Amino acid sequence: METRLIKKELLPGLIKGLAEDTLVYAPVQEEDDVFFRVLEKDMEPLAEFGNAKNAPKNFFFPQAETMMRFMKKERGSELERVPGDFPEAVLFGVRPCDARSFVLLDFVFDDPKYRDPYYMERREKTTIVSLACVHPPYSTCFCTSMGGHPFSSDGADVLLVDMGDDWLAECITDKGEKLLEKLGDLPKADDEVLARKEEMAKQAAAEITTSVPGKEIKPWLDENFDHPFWDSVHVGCLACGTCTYLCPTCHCFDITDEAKDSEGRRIRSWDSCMYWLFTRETSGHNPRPSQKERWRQRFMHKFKYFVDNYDAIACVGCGRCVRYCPVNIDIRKIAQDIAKL
Amino acid sequence: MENIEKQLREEARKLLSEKKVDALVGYEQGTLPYQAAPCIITEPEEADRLVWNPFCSVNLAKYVHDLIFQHRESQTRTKPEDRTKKVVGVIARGCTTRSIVIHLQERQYERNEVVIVGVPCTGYIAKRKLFRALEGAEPLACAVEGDSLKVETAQGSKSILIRDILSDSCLTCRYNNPVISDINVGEPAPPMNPDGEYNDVDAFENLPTDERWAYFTKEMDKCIRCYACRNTCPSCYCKVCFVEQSQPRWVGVSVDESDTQVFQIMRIFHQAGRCVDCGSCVEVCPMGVDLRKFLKKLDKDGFDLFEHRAGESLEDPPPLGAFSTYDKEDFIFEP
Amino acid sequence: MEKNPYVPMPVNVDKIITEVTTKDIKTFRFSFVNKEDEESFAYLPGQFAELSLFGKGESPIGIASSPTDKGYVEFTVQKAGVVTSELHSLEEGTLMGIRGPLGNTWPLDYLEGKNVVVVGGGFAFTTLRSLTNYMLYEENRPRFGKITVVYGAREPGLLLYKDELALWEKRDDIDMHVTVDKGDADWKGREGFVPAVCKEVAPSSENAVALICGPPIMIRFTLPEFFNLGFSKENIYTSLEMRMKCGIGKCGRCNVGSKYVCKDGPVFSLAELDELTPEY
Amino acid sequence: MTENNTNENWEPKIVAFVCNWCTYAGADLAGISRIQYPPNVRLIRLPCSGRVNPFYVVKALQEGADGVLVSGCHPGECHYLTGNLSARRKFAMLKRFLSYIGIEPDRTMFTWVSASEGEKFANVIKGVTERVKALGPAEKLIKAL
Repeated sequence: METRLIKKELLPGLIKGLAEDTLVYAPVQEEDDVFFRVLEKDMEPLAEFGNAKNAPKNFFFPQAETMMRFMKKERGSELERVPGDFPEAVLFGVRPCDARSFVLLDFVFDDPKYRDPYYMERREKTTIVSLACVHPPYSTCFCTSMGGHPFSSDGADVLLVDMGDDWLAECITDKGEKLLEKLGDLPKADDEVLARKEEMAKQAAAEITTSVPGKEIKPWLDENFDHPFWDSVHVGCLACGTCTYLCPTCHCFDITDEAKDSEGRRIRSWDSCMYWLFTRETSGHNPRPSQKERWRQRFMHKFKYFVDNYDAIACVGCGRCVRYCPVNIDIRKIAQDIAKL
Repeated sequence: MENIEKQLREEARKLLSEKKVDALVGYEQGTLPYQAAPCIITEPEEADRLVWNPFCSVNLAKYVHDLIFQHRESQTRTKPEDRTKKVVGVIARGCTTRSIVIHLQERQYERNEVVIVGVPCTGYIAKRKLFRALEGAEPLACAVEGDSLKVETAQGSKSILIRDILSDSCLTCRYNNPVISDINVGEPAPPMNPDGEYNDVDAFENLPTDERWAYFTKEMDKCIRCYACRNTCPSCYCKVCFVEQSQPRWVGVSVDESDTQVFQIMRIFHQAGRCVDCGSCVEVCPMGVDLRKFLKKLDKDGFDLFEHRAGESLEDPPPLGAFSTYDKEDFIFEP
Repeated sequence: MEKNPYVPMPVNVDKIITEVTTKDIKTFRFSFVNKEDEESFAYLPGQFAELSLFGKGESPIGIASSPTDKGYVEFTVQKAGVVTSELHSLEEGTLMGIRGPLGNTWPLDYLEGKNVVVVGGGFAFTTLRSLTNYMLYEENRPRFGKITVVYGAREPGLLLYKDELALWEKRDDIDMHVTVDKGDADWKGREGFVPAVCKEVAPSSENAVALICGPPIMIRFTLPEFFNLGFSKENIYTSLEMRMKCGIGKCGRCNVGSKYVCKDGPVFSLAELDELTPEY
Repeated sequence: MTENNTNENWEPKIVAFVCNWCTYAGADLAGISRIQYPPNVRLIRLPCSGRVNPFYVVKALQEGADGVLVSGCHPGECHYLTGNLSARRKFAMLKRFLSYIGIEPDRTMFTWVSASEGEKFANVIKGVTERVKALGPAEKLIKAL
């Protein structure tokens, strides 16, 4: 594995430079919050921040995207065009938890039987640069409980670690290697730096004090679909989609058509298991009639169904749903409460 | 404040043990130090879960409506003569009681289906303002000390004047004491500053048209269509919202900017004469959209045109549900 | 290039048959515009496809024709939502799209060498019709044992595929029992509810598999009859319906337990359903 | 509805929601009397101005109308007695609100035209068309696919 050093003050400039001829997604400050955005001219990417409010899944799986365009013809309609040919891109400044989310999303979208062409093309053409959390930014972080680590390189092509004066860049994949070559001649990191990094990684993991049961509660979930515990989880839930929209691993979507005059498009847009309409059938029957079933679904999908199918929990412990839930429904507490049952 | 909390718990315990209510909606301590979460209790022993502090923000009238309607729905297959009423108790500050007034005016439920435990209110903390005051530091512990909030962060502790981080809605609140109630707790709270209520709107009205449009579009651009604003709003109780209707489909479900603008225009306009300025929509919005700037305009016009203030009294119906032969019509085009 | 699983294949509406007197169920016969699409649309009974009407959307519908029917594919559709209503207003000769085949099939390998009991109620007979035609096909018929069909509808006018039913009745390699809840003046056939007819017909559970599709109330009362006859949960199959969008196990809405009805279903044995959560 | 926007000979498209009993009859009278008025308006007939959901106005703007007009019976003359009085309140609020968010006030117009006012109907259409023309093509709120 190649390692390089980048002078601290040079990094934002390098990224800005990269953005001149490549599509770069990076965290930027907007009013009170940090968001991943397409880095436009004169925009300064952040290298020091907690985490972005939105999860970076948006770049591979946009909140809304046109899947195809069609034209009305004399007899019916015809497919006109399927968008594709997405540009090469760099996704800079992803926290290790969010980078790991791509590994989980790949299970769904890179399914061997049905590969999702929209997600996969963007995914393959994007180089992901993640930033290790030297000090995990929030008390709501719990990546270590979900199989992650503040220094994890899962899902990343390059991992950057803040070493004080320099960024230590670790190439994880060939894609990452190529990107670093593009950034110019960078010095290699010596063993002392690498040893120091190992030490910092241990330190960072120790700073995460929240412990959330993950696979430990799976046996309980296997047996207790009808447990009265589920009656209490959703109380207070507004049935908004904040948790699912900000979640880096939630991937449910809707497909709808829009037409105007003789043209139209088929779009896919995020949907949420928190919405009553999500499962309602034309007949009026709804398999998940109340917020109780919907909450159970959200939790079960992450902690049981996904584990059954892919042997991984569909949660990376970023804590967004905990921090931004308007009524403070806390997935950590739900897991902890289950562990006590 | 602690005293009020104690009395609240006492009243809640009494209501539940005397079976005067089937459920009681209040706030409990959240898992984060800056959160009080809505909770629903049904047993007297649970009364001690209730809290009352400046983090109690979301308008609880929404839950009253939800509980009563869920109960009604659960009885659709019960014979009419066997159906029961569910009486819901609620911890209600001024804005919450005004929302209940609106529900009652709009015949959503009967007065005897709700027991209002009125609480005087000195305002709640807008989390966005708290974070701004902390300049990005994460609050690890919060404690109210007199008129200040003492916040512990990783960088040390900080004392912030609560007045400086109160929700905008609270700062200019006209009804910080309940307008109707069955039980009252504590002494009436001193008035806030309603005189400045429309300053924001007045200033905005004086901007050039295109600047107003630019601001509107910039704010709506933040919206991610999570519908938290709609779902927390006690006045948004439609069973099927127009954004969810598909035959015909009024608004596209994607994040097309025009669709988002139309969604917000119509949701906001549905609040004409019905918005009590509780600030819940602003407080729950994960993106910080300035919804109040637009909702408050309807409030202002409602008073200006029809001398109506939403939910002020049971006798005064919502302005768009009424009319008068003498209504102003200076907007009518006469060629 | 890899095939985009979301892009429908163009088809022509060749024929529209109004199946029932209430006129809200029609059978649509499509032919593929492109030859290679027809080849890639290799399906087996039990599978479904997304019927795609640009500007309206897609609707998942079970395939009613049998793969032994060459040159076309058929779907029987009830008018209900946005897409199916539009579909019902189409004229022959319209160009539209279909996407599939999707989902699993009736357990054909498992049925091989066994007696097959087909039970259908009302409109839910479509993929069973596909299966029956498939089994009756000359080359396939020897692969299966005795075939018993119990098919019922509320009234004679609501029976689907009446001409075909008459043809089947004439054959001696299939045991047909068509019934209606209540007949009319012209009805000469059997009257009675499907569960009662099943009880009366009493197909042997010996080396037999039952495939049951129908409205929930029919299924509720039919299942006990089959348990009484000695059918085990492993030998009773049904096909689920769910709201679907993508049809390929990604969009999440037909998730039931760890399964996706679109990808892992729609056909499940009762034993498999027991493993799922009851959210369907 | 956007095809002519760049054209020098641009003509505004105006959607008019009119009540069946007064304004529509007024438009009819204008026609029978052969009174000339600009052809820019598309009438949508509704039972009553009270039937006009404010959403219709917004939706018309979203679909690309350069202007929207709502017209019903004069107050006191409603076929349903008070439909237009309810409408008046709604539209008083709506017009102010849409102006407030930055939609030009002249894009949304409200008026009363009775069945006997063929002349007035023509004048209303003239007036509205002129005002919308002065504003130029609508650009706000329009949905592009």
